[in-house]
Amino acid sequence: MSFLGLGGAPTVTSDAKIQAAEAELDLVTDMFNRLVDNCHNKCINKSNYAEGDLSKNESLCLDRCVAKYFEVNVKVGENMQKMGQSFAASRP
Amino acid sequence: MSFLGLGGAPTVTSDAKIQAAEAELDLVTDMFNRLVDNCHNKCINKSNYAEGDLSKNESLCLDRCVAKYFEVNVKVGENMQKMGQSFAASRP
Amino acid sequence: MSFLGLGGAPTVTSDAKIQAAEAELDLVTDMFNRLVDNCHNKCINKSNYAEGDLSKNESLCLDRCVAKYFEVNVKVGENMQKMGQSFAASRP
Amino acid sequence: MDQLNQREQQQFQKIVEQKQMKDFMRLYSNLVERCFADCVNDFTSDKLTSREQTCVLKCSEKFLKHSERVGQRFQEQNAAMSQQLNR
Amino acid sequence: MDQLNQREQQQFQKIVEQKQMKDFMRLYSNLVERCFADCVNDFTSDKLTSREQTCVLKCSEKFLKHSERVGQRFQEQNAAMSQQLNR
Amino acid sequence: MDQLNQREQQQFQKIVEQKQMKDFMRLYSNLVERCFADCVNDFTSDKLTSREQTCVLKCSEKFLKHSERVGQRFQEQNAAMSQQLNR
Repeated sequence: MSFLGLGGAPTVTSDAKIQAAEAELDLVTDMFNRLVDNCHNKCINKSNYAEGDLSKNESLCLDRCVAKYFEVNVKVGENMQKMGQSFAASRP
Repeated sequence: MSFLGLGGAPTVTSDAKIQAAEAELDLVTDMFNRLVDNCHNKCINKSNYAEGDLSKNESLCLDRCVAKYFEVNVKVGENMQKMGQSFAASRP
Repeated sequence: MSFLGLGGAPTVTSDAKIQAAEAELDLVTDMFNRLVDNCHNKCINKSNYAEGDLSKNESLCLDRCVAKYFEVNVKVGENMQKMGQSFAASRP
Repeated sequence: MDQLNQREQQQFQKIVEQKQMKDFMRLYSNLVERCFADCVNDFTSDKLTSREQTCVLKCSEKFLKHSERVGQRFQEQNAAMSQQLNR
Repeated sequence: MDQLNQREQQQFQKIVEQKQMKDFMRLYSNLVERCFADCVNDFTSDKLTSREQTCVLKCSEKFLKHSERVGQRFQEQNAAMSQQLNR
Repeated sequence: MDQLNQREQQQFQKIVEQKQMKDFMRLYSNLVERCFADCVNDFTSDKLTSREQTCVLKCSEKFLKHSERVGQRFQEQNAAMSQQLNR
């Protein structure tokens, strides 16, 4: 993703390039893990483990849940850019 | 634990052996931390901190909670082996 | 913070000093992240995102929440020193 | 990723493999924790009841299928997003 | 921190910058997770409703202001505590 | 673990010590978080009430004893499991 600076100027060292690629991988993995947790909370009936299979409703809910999570991700990103990063300076 | 490949072929490098040992340590530590949290949720009455000591009931509950957590751990491991690791391929 | 051994004997190596500084930074960052989460839970009305601004009550609550979190931090530290670190030995 | 040369890609590949191992361990630990939390509530004995055992089996089966499905959708969305970003 | 010599401080500065990047990513991911959890509850469609969209905007705006205010208070308290520890 | 030679064990020992430090910090931070969440609910003042103070003391005492007991049982179960795996 371009905002991580991957694929930038050719003078970037190997270490920096690998670190950026690692950061990107961590970001994607973290998002996936949160997605699994959050869509489980929204879609899977926890009090009902009578079946090991996903029900039709659960499957449909999961598909939409992932799509909506991505949409929220984009919305939040846009909003953060609009608001500027003034808060970043205030962090320890 | 054998499934981490520790104690494998003698050609394994030092770094790999130490990394495997570290991974095993992380796994055990992570399990312990989750155990502390989960058994606290199941056994400790949070609305009642009148006493700093564990009550008889709480102590007994904790002992059984740890035993049951290990049993779930084994059950889940067996089940995952049965189901195969098809899901592993689908992860990012 | 002195309990991390930072600023100790002059024989300490560069690596150890940097590691200690890193550990201290991690500790502060971790505390900040927990503070953000916990004070959000205590002070922000989640069912009401009609407004993007913090209300007067929320702002006041946040200020006190941070102060009280620090006070709990100190109290717990004192208490742990009193109780000794006997538990440390029992951890895996 | 295509900006890494061959040697860098090899190095990165090693990092990826280490992370996959950790990821798998994390999935496993999450599974144990979730199914324990959802299925085990009887502490009058230190053995799982047969009802709890069944619940744990179904719970872990369902969670793996859940995780698999979310993974498929995730990759589709991610691919679509990457395409948009690159052009 | 003042015990580090110049070369050590440079090394440490690099670590700090890496961590700030990770911190920022963490804030971002937390924001997405929190606003998704609090605002999105309708799964009869795969698009956000206009109500959900508004909620997500307000939620993220509020969270950033929240995080900013907690950060200010945190630094004040931290500075006060450091002073007490050092004398 | 016994498969590591002496030099490797020394290296590993250093890693273990670093992790123990982090572990201790994690325990401490968890303790603060938990007792804050369970005991502090009055935000009409910026000082802990005497009732909250007592609750925090008991809560942290209880949590340490809890953590200690779980640690003992954990080691017993872990030892039993290791024996089964090795034979």
